[in-house]
Parts: sequence; structure tokens; C-alpha cells
Amino acid sequence: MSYFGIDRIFKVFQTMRSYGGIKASLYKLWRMDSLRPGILVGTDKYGNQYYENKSYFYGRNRWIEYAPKYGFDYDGSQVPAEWFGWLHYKTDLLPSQDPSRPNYKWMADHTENLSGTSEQYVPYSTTKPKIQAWFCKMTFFDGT
Amino acid sequence: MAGNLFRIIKLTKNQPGFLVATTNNVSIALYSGPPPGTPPPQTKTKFGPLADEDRVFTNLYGRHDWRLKGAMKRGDWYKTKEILLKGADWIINEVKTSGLRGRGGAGFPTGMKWSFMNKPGDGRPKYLVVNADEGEPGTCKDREIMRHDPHKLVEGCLIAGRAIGAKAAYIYIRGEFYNEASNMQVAIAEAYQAGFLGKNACGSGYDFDVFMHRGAGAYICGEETALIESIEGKQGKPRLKPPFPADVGVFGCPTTVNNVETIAVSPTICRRSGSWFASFGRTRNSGTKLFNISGHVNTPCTVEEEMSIPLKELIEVHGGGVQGGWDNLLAIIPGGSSTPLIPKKVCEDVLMDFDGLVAAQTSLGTAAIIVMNKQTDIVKAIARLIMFYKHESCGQCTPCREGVAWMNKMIYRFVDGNAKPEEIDMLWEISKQIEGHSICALADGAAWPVQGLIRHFRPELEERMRRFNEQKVRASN
Amino acid sequence: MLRTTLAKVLNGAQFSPKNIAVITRAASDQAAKKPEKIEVFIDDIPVKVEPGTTVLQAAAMVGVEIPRFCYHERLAVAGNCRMCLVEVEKSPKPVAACAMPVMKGWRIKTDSELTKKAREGIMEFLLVNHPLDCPICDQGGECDLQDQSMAFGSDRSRFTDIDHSGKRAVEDKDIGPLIKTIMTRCIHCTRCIRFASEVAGVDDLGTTGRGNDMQVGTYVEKMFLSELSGNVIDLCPVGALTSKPYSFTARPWEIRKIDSIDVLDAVGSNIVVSTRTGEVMRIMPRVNEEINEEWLSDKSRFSYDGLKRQRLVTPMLRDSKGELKPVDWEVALLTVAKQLKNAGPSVGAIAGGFADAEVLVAVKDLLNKLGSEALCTEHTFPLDGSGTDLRSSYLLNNKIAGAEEADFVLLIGTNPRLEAPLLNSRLRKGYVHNELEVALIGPKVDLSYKYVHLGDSPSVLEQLVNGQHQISKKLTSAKKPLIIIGSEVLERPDGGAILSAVQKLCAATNPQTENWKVLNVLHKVASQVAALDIGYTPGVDKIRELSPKILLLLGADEGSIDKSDLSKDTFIIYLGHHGDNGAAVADAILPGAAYTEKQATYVNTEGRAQQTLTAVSPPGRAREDWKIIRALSEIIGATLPYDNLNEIRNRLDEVAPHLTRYGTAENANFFKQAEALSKSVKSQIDKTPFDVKLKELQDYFMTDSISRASPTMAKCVQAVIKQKQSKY
Amino acid sequence: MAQPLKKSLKQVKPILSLDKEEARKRVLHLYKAWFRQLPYIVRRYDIPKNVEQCRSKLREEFTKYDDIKDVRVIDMMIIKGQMELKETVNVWKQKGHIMAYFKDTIEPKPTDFLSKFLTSKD
Repeated sequence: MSYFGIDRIFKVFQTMRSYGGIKASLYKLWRMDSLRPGILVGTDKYGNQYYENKSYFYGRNRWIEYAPKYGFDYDGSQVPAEWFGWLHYKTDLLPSQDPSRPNYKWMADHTENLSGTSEQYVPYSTTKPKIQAWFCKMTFFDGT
Repeated sequence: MAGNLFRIIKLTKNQPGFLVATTNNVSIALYSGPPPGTPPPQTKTKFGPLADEDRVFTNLYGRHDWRLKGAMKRGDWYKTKEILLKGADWIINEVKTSGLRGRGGAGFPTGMKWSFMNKPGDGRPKYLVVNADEGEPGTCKDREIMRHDPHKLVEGCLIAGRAIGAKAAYIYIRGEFYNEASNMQVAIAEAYQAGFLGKNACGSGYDFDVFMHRGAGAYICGEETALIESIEGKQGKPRLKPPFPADVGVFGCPTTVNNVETIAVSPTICRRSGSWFASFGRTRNSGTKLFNISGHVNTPCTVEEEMSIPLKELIEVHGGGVQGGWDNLLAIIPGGSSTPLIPKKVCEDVLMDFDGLVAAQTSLGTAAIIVMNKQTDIVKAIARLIMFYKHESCGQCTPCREGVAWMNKMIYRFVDGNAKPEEIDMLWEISKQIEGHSICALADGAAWPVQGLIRHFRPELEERMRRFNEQKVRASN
Repeated sequence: MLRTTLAKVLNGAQFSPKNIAVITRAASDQAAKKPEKIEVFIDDIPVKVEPGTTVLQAAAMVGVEIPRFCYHERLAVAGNCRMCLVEVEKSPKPVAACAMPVMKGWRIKTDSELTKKAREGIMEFLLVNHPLDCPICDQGGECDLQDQSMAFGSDRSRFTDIDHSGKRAVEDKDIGPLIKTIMTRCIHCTRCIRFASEVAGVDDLGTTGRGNDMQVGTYVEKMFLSELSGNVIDLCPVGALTSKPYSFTARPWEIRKIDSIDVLDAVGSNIVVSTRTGEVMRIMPRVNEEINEEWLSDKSRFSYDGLKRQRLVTPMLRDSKGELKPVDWEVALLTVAKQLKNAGPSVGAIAGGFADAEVLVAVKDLLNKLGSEALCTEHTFPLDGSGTDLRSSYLLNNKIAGAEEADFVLLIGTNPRLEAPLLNSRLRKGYVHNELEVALIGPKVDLSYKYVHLGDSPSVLEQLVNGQHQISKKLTSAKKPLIIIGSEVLERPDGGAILSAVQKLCAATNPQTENWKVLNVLHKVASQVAALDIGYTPGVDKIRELSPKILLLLGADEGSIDKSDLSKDTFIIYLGHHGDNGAAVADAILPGAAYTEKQATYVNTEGRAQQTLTAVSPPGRAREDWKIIRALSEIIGATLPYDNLNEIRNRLDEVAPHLTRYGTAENANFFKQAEALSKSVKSQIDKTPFDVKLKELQDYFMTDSISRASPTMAKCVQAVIKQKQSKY
Repeated sequence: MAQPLKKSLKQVKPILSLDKEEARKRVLHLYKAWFRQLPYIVRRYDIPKNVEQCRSKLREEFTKYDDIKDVRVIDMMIIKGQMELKETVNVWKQKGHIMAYFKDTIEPKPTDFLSKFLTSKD
């Protein structure tokens, strides 16, 4: 069977089934440029799903499916720190399985990189301007 | 003199007919003898001790009544009116004849000083200021006069005032002299009551007032211009000269500042003639003088003696000799703390007058002799004097303000020997940098004791430094 | 005390054959009457000098500069630093060159071994207790001690005591918000003390303690507050007194210096503006013997930080909500031009205190082209009699420098100490050195010298005119009488009658000197004389009458006109550099340049035209004032015929030629005619007592839009109030 | 002395052309060479100008110097022009260098008062 590649056709169907039908599969293909069957290993709190398929070659066998809310505006900075290590093969332990991960109350929430958007960080000058301009303090013509 | 010549030249231009007569007159004045005011030539070779009848200050020790009655009994206020009526020129000539030199320390001829005041007036009143701010360590002659013979001073004020044409005299007395100021005030009041002062003083038709001004105890106020400032109510800081007080003095008017002793002897000079006074002492150092002997002598005292008396004789006769004998003598400061000290070998034959002490690289000053025998820590003694000058410096001009404080720091290290031998030369140089660079003479007075010490006791200083360093080396081992 | 002693000393100088050390200008003038010069030799160069010249002055004549710390030519001689010691042949001791008058035939050696040694010694002593903190000292680079120790000091130190007891340290003193003290650096030259007591007339500074513990200070914990206090910073030869606002901001070698003119009062003091990186760092006086000598008043010196705050940097227009919104120049000019076109000839202009002659003439030309004559100045001046047609009736005719020669001065309704501090310093100089007598009609104020207060009632003036007052005789017998009338009393409704009375009074005096002008008017603002010269109508009554549709405010911030005086729909244009009262009521704001940012002409109260130079460029989108008017004129279609500074200066020259003769004060004439015309004034003087706005020091600091914006000036006011509450 | 000097001044060593006519030929030659290359230049450098605009610019660059009469100067400019051409055709230059001929980014200095005022340039 494998000789004729029929198993691959099966696999395609299997994958499409796991995605929930042809329509859903085509949408995924459109969004992510690939269709890959995999095991869902975890979901982070932003809704990103992490998959693994050990049958793929090392380096391609872990991937992320960004949360639907991002639409087509997904990018790598949306991966939170705790999943980053697993996704980039720094560790094989999933965040939930790693006891040595620090978890403190003060740790800030993950923020994605906002460069290029209106909310981007812009450095500002802390030196006083040489000239301080005058701005009108709401004086109406009739003096009120 | 220049004025006379000028007048002659002017006359020749205008009235050639008078030329011969005028020049003749002048030549007569020049060749008929020495001009008035020239002291008689020197004849004496031995000086002192002074005979009792030649003493000016007959109540120096307060054994008699100091008030008007007693003073008149001793001859004060005797024929003062006649002296006044003889006029200013006569008085000045008499003082010039006497060869009296200022008794405050600098020794400027008094007659000449007074004659500066006899220029044609410009409407400003003239003043006589009597410097009774006797603050020099070792000196205590003026206070004796003021507490035991105040009428001599009051009368002297009147006569000196007449000589310079002053309207009033200010006696600036040191703040610490409380009893002396009281006595002076009483004496002035008595003189006023007796009609000797005030309007028509002594019936001579001459108006003269005497005021007392008590200082606040600053040594620098004994400097004449600082004293003037202090009388005016300002900080006692010396003024620049010129203008000299004879031009711009107290309250901007011509002023003569004289020491108490100078003023107090002037009535006697007028009464007993200048040539009598000039008969004491060597030429240019004539007269009698109050000497203060203090320190390591058996009987410290103030005594009136003839000028040019040998120092050794003065100490032996009046001071009762040095404690532990003459051979125990280390050094003597001959004229108050500001004069350089002289070691024993110089003391043997030095004469106590202006010229004699200048020859010994020191100065007569106020004739306050401070005797130090061999028990004295000479470096510490001089250091203490520098500390005094540092404390009394007015702080106005740089060399004195900064230099004396620096010298004080250094010499206190020298006391312990905590210095390098090179620093002795440095101290010498610093004292030379101070001397003669300041507004008044206080800085000079501070520099001289150091110079005297280095001049005569350099081996002593080097020895101390050697010992100190040895000790330090020993301590570090 | 100072006065009597000095006066007597000077008398002595006249009579005594020996010469006197206190050589003031007045004294040397007197000595000049007896010529017969004496010859002395400075380093073998012969020089003939007046008797009474000091060694230092004689050396200066042949170009030999003798080092000095305490000596200052405008202050009394102290002679206490001893730096100027020089050798005189045949004199055993070196003499202090600053105090010693030369004698005939003296051979002075300024370069001999003795002189050099003396200088080196003094330098060493000065440095014994001077801290080695030049790297952090604000005086570094312009320090006399630094320079002279390089030139005359020793090349090595032998201050071994640094290892034992170290140097003296002195606690710093708080003497106000302007002067920073680092008293350890003081070398006790007493220049500041002498300045305070002689020039400023505030005897607050002095020395306490003596010897090495002597300190310069204020005796008690007190601030040194005077309208001239900043000058001690310039006088201090070391870094003991430095400028507080300037401290640690710039170094002298980084600074660019531009000569300019001060406009904060009507005196027109000459200044140097120091700038770095396009920012004004400090303002210092420039020597001009005819105006400010080398002093500068505190407001002129320290209010420069007001130039950096509350600035108008962009054109603004009032939007429909009544809020001023920044706009581009195109929009602003087009909007204003539209309004102007609609208004036709119903246009008025009010010139404020900082308006320069260029913009004044440009506005006048523009309005005339539009058919309007409603050109007014903010400050009133009586129009009765000759009014402003004859210059003689509104100038300080006898000049500022002339004030010190007077022998009797009558001040009417003015407080020169605060209105023109440098004129007052001249009067004080006359008082101290020249036996000047001063009388004042007006509120009793502290003039820093004694004067006869004649009360503040106008009836005194009437009595004087009738010759019935007790002081009348003095006035008529004075050889050099001066009558200085403040512009403030002339702003009263009865100003014409007052001026006419003063004219009569002047006619009654008998000055004995040729070209001596008795009548003097003291203005308070820098623009007034130029505006009147160009032909502006003083006072805003004309605007009130006309109620124009468009009102142009040329930096008019004093609130002389109220919105209630105008009709509701009057469009107000404000052209100026500071957001102040004027900008707040404006419908359109056109940002102009301040006096440090433009090359502009100002005429001071004595009628002297002077020009400021551009020290920094105008901030943001601000432009030079006259260029704004020129641009506006082009958009309206009534183009003014000048494109650059030269062309507008030519136009100025056409209007009034003296406006471009910089540095010279054009004399007024037609005194007789002015007086004759004044007789035609029939109105009566009111009974209201004369008043002045600036009575005490705290009123002085914040008087105009620049000084009101200055934090330093605000601190000064606070300091004065605080000082008032303290027990000293 | 003056005569030989004048002569020597006249008889200078020619650079390329011996007379005016030859120089003129060379100029025209250069012009043609540039003209032919223009379409390729536009394509290779991908400049936002079409061939027509480049031709007018070429003409402008040449006519700019039409008042020059000295043969030696003309020769020198011909050499320079050839160098330019070679550098351009071999793409030794970059896009900016070509666009520099058009001076698109250089604003002309304001000359009248109002534009000077608005641009704050004096």
C-alpha cells in the first residue's frame, strides 16, 4: 500500500477529518500554508494551540496554531515565554510538566511585539526643552 | 626752606630793588648760628643714672596725690598761661631744641611732626589725638602716667594742642584701662573746673577741649590711622598713607597723633627749657625715658631713666639683676614684643637708645625690656608672641592676614621640632615677604621677632628638629 | 557717614599740597583745573601726568598694566590686596601703586626684581588659603586670581602646612536668589563691600572678625537685596560671588558673546549676551560711559530666563470654541489678511513696551496704507501744549551722564531707583562725590541717598511754580539744576497741566552752564521714545473712541485697554513674544522675536538710538516682528516697500534720521517754543496726590512680560518678602 | 618679446581635435552614443523616468554648455562625457547617481520675500 502511496491519500483524508471537514481544512491551508496532522499537546492562556508530530523530521515536528482571534495577523512574538522553550527545542518538557519553572505572583503578563502599530513603544526625550511654549488657558472672548 | 627760596625768587621778579636787602636777611639768618630748634652739641660721655631732681614724672609710683591739688604741688599747671602766650612757634622750637623723639615706638622727632601742622589752614579744624592704647606686650609706661600723673597728660594736651593749633584733643585710651580712664576723666573734669580747659583755657584766650575715648581692646587700634578710624566709630583698621593724618586725620581734618609719654613730657620741656631736656642722652636720642623692666629680673619695675643708659646697668641698678645672675641671661627683647631679641653677648654693652639698638639690629620701640634667662623656652616664647600678632592682625591686607597666620602655624611646629631644617629658611623668607609689604607696621612687628629668633638661635631650632626626627625614627622602629 | 568723610577728603585734596589717595573721577576733574603736569618715569619711560595721579594710573598711561585685586577704578581705593606693589627708586619699601600718588621725578620700576618678588610673595599668601577647586569653580577661565597667578605667581608651591593643618574653610552665606557665595574662595579684596556702600547705597555687606578669621558677609543672617546687587558678581576677582542662575551651566570658553542693548527699562544699558547652543546663558554689562558705566540692574541681568518660558512659538488662531489653536503661518496670515480686508480702514494698533523702531514704522506704514491713523502707544503722554510734537518735552534732555554733574535735582512723581536704577546710581554718585542735593515730590521712597521730601501733593508743584516754596530759592540759585519728571505722573488726566507747570518751573531756573537742560522726562519702557519720534499717539484713548474692527497689539501687555472698551466683534491680533495679558485676549497670535533674537533699533529715554544684535534665533516658528507685518502687507495686497533690514532702515532714516545714527543721542531743540506753547495749557492740576507704581524693591522685579515669565525674578520677589518678615 | 609669447599661446598642443569642425563632430558623436543608450539605461537602472524625459534631460545637459568655444575645453568635456557614459552603461553607477541629473529632491531657494518668510530662509 505504501508502495503506491495510497497510504498518503489515506493520511490526507485522515488529516482533513481531524480538522473537521473539507471547508475547515481549506481554511487552515489558506491561513497557515500547510496541513499537518499532529497531536495537540497543550493550549496556552491566549488560545494558541501547540502540536507535535514525531513522524516529521526534527525541527519541523513541533508547531503552533495561533488562536483564531489573531486571524491573519499572527507573528512569533505572540508565543508566550513558557511555550517558547518547548517550541524552539530548548526543552522537551511541556510547561505543565516542568517543575523547575519559576512562577511568581509578580511576573508580568506576556505582551506581543507592537512595533509598527499605533501602540508601539517610542522612546521620548527626558531633557527639558530649551524653550517652553505658552498655551492658552481657555479664555473666552467675553472674559469668562 | 623751599618756601623761603621761592619767595625770594618771586620777589626778584617783581621788585628787583629789594633783592639785596632780602638776601642779606636770609644770610644773616643762616650764618649767625644754628636755626632755632637745633639741639645743643653733644658733650656728655657717660649716661645715667638720672638724678632725682631731673625726673619728669615725680609721682610715677603713686606715692603722692594724683589729683589736681597734688599735681599742682609737684609743679603741674605752673605758669601754663605764660607758656601758651609765648605762642605756637616758641613751643615747637623748644620741643625741637629738646630733641624729643616720639615715645610710641617709631621715634619720629616730635617738634618736626608738630611743625607739619602749622601750614596755612583751609577752614578745617585741627585735632590732637593722644594714643593711650598701650597694648604692646611688656609695655606699661603710659598707664603709670595716666593713673598717677594724669594732669601731666592733660596739661601736655593743652600745650601740644596750642603748638599745633588744635581745637580739641582726643585721648584714645585702651578699653582694659578702666581705672586709668577713670583717673584721666577725673583729671580732665578737675582741669575744666579750674578753668585750665574749655573756653579761654588757663585765661590765655585760647579755647581747647579734651575728650576721652575708650577703645574696645584691640591692639591694632594703637596704630595711628586705625586709632583714628576707631574714634570715628568704624572698624579699627589702618588707613592708607598718604594721606597722612596731618592732612586727613580724624573726621577728615588735620590731626596729630602722639603717644601719652611724648605729650606728658612736653609741659616740663617748655618749663625747664629744651636744652635742659637735650642734655640727657646722646645727640638725636636725647631726654629721659620711662623704661619697663619685666621678665626674669629680681625686681621688675617701671623707671624713668636717662636715654642712652647701658642696658646692663639699667637691669643691674633698677631691675635688681637677672634671676640667677647675669651669666644666666639668655636673651633680651629690648623694646616691647615687636622688636627682635638680642642675645646675651650683645646685651653686655648695648646702649638703650634709638641709634644704639638699631646698630644691634633691633629697635628701642617703647623701651619695654623683656628679660629672659636660660630657663626660657625661647622658641615657645617667640611663638607665643606670633600667636598674639596673629590674633591681633586686623585682616585687612594680605601679607599680614595670611602671612602671620602661616608663620604662626610654622613656628608652633618649630617648638616641637616637627619640621625640616629647610623650613627655617622658608620662614625667614616668609617673614621678609611680610615685612614692609603691608599697610601698617603691625606686620613688621610680627615679622621681626621671628627674624630675631632665626638670626640668633638657628642652632637651637635645628637641634630641636634633629631630636624630633630621631624620636620619630625611634618610635617607628 | 560715607558722604561727609569723602567730601571732606576731597576738600583736602583741593587745598593740601600733598596729594590725596582717594582719587575719584570728581577729584581728578577738580585737579584738572590746576594744570602744571609733573613728570615721572615708568620703567624709564617718561610720562607727564596731572598731580594726584596714582602710580597705577600713570603706568596705565604708558600701557603698563600693574596687577591688582582690590583696586577698581569706579570704587574707592582700599589698597589692601597689596598685589600692586611696585618698586620706586630710592624708596626702601615697595609702594602700593593703586593708592600712592606720584611725586615729581619718581622712577617707578614695574618689572624689577623687588617688584617681582613682592608680587610673588603676595600671590603665595593669597593662595595659602584659597581652595584649589578651579575645575568646579564657575569663575574658572575668567578669574583674576587664576590669570594673575599664572602671570605673576611662583611656579611651585612650598605650602608645607597642607600636610599639617590644611587650609582655612569658611561657611557659605545665603545672600539671596541671585548671588551664590562660596566664601572659602574669598580673598578679602572688599570690592563687593565698597560697591554695596558706595554705588548701591546698601550698607549690608561688611567684614566681621579680624586677622585670618576675617569674613566678608552681611553681619547678621540677611540677604543682600538691591536693584544693583548682580554687579558684585562681575566685581569679584575670584569665584567667591558667582551668579546663582548661571551656576554650573556654561564655561566662559564655550560661550559666544554678542553685544546688544537692554530693553527692560528705558535706560538702554549696553549688554553682552552670552549664548551657547542657541540658548542665552547669561547677560553681562558692557562698558558705556554715557549710559551704564559698567553696571547693570538686576532685572536686566537676570530676567533672561524669562526669555525661555511662556514663549509664543507658533501662530495661533481662536477657533469656534474660543480656544487658541496652533496653525501654520500661511493659515494665520490668510485669516488675518481676510479680516483686515473686511475691516477696511477701521484698524487700530497699540505699541507695547518692547516694540522696536522697525516694527513701529512698518505698522505705521501698513495702517496708513489701509487708511487708518489709529496708532497708539500703551503709555500715555500729555498732548496739550506742544505735546509730542517737540522732542524736548519728552526726552531726558540732559542725558544720563549729565545727572552726576548736577548740583540740585528735583524729582517729580518718580522713583528713579526702581524705574531706572542706573540713572539713580548716577544721582547717588553726584550725591556722594559732588554735593548734589535732591528733592522729591511724590510718595516717600528709599532712593539710597538722603533727599528732601516735599510731600506728594500737587500743590507743592504749584507753590514751586509761584516761587513760594521754601525750596524755590535753592532751585533758582542752583548752578546746574535738574528737574526729572516721571512719565507716570504725566499719564494722569491732568498730565498736560503738570507738564506745563514743570515747563514754567524750568523757565524759572538759572543754569550757569551752557547747553544745560533743566527739563528731563524719565520714561519707563524702551519703546516709548522711538514710538513718539515715529509719530505714534501716546495713550489708547483714540482706540477707545474709534473702537476699530481690528486691533493690533504690538506686545501690549499692560492691559491698558479692556475688552469692554471695544465692540464685541473686534478682532484682536497680538504680535509679540510672550504669552501674557495681550496674548490671552487675542483672536490671532503672530509670534515675534524677543530683543535677543533680532537686530532692532531702540531709542532710550535720552533719545539715543541703539541697536540690539541677534544672539539666538527666534524660537519655533517665531519671526522678526517687522517681517511679519511685511508678509501680512503682501497678502493684503498693500505690499510695503522693504524686503530686508537695510531697506527698512532706509525707511527709518526717511521717517526720522536720528533713528539710524546708532550710539549718538540726538539733542532736542525748540525748548523755548515748547515752553511758550505750554503756556497755552489752561487745564488745572488735579488735587490727587502723585503716585508711583514701583515703591519698594518687590515691585521692581516683575514689571513686564519678560520679567513676569522669569522664575528668577519670582524668586527675587519672594526673597524680598521673606526679608521683610525677618527681624533684621 | 610680446610677439613670440602670443604665438606660443596660440599654438597649444591639441587634446583631441585640431579644429572646431572636428570638435563639433566629436560632440555630435558623443550625443548620439548617449542617445542610443538611453532606453537601456532607463531599463537597467529602473529609474522613474521614461526615455522621452531622459532625452530632454540629455539635450539640456548638452545645450547647457553651448556657449563654450575653446576647442581644448570642448575636448576635455568630451572626454568627461565619455567617461560618464562608460560608467553609466557598465552599471558602475547606482540609481541615485542617474537621478542626480534630475535634481528632484533639491528645492529651489526662495527668492521673493513671502516665500522666504514662510520657509524661514533668509
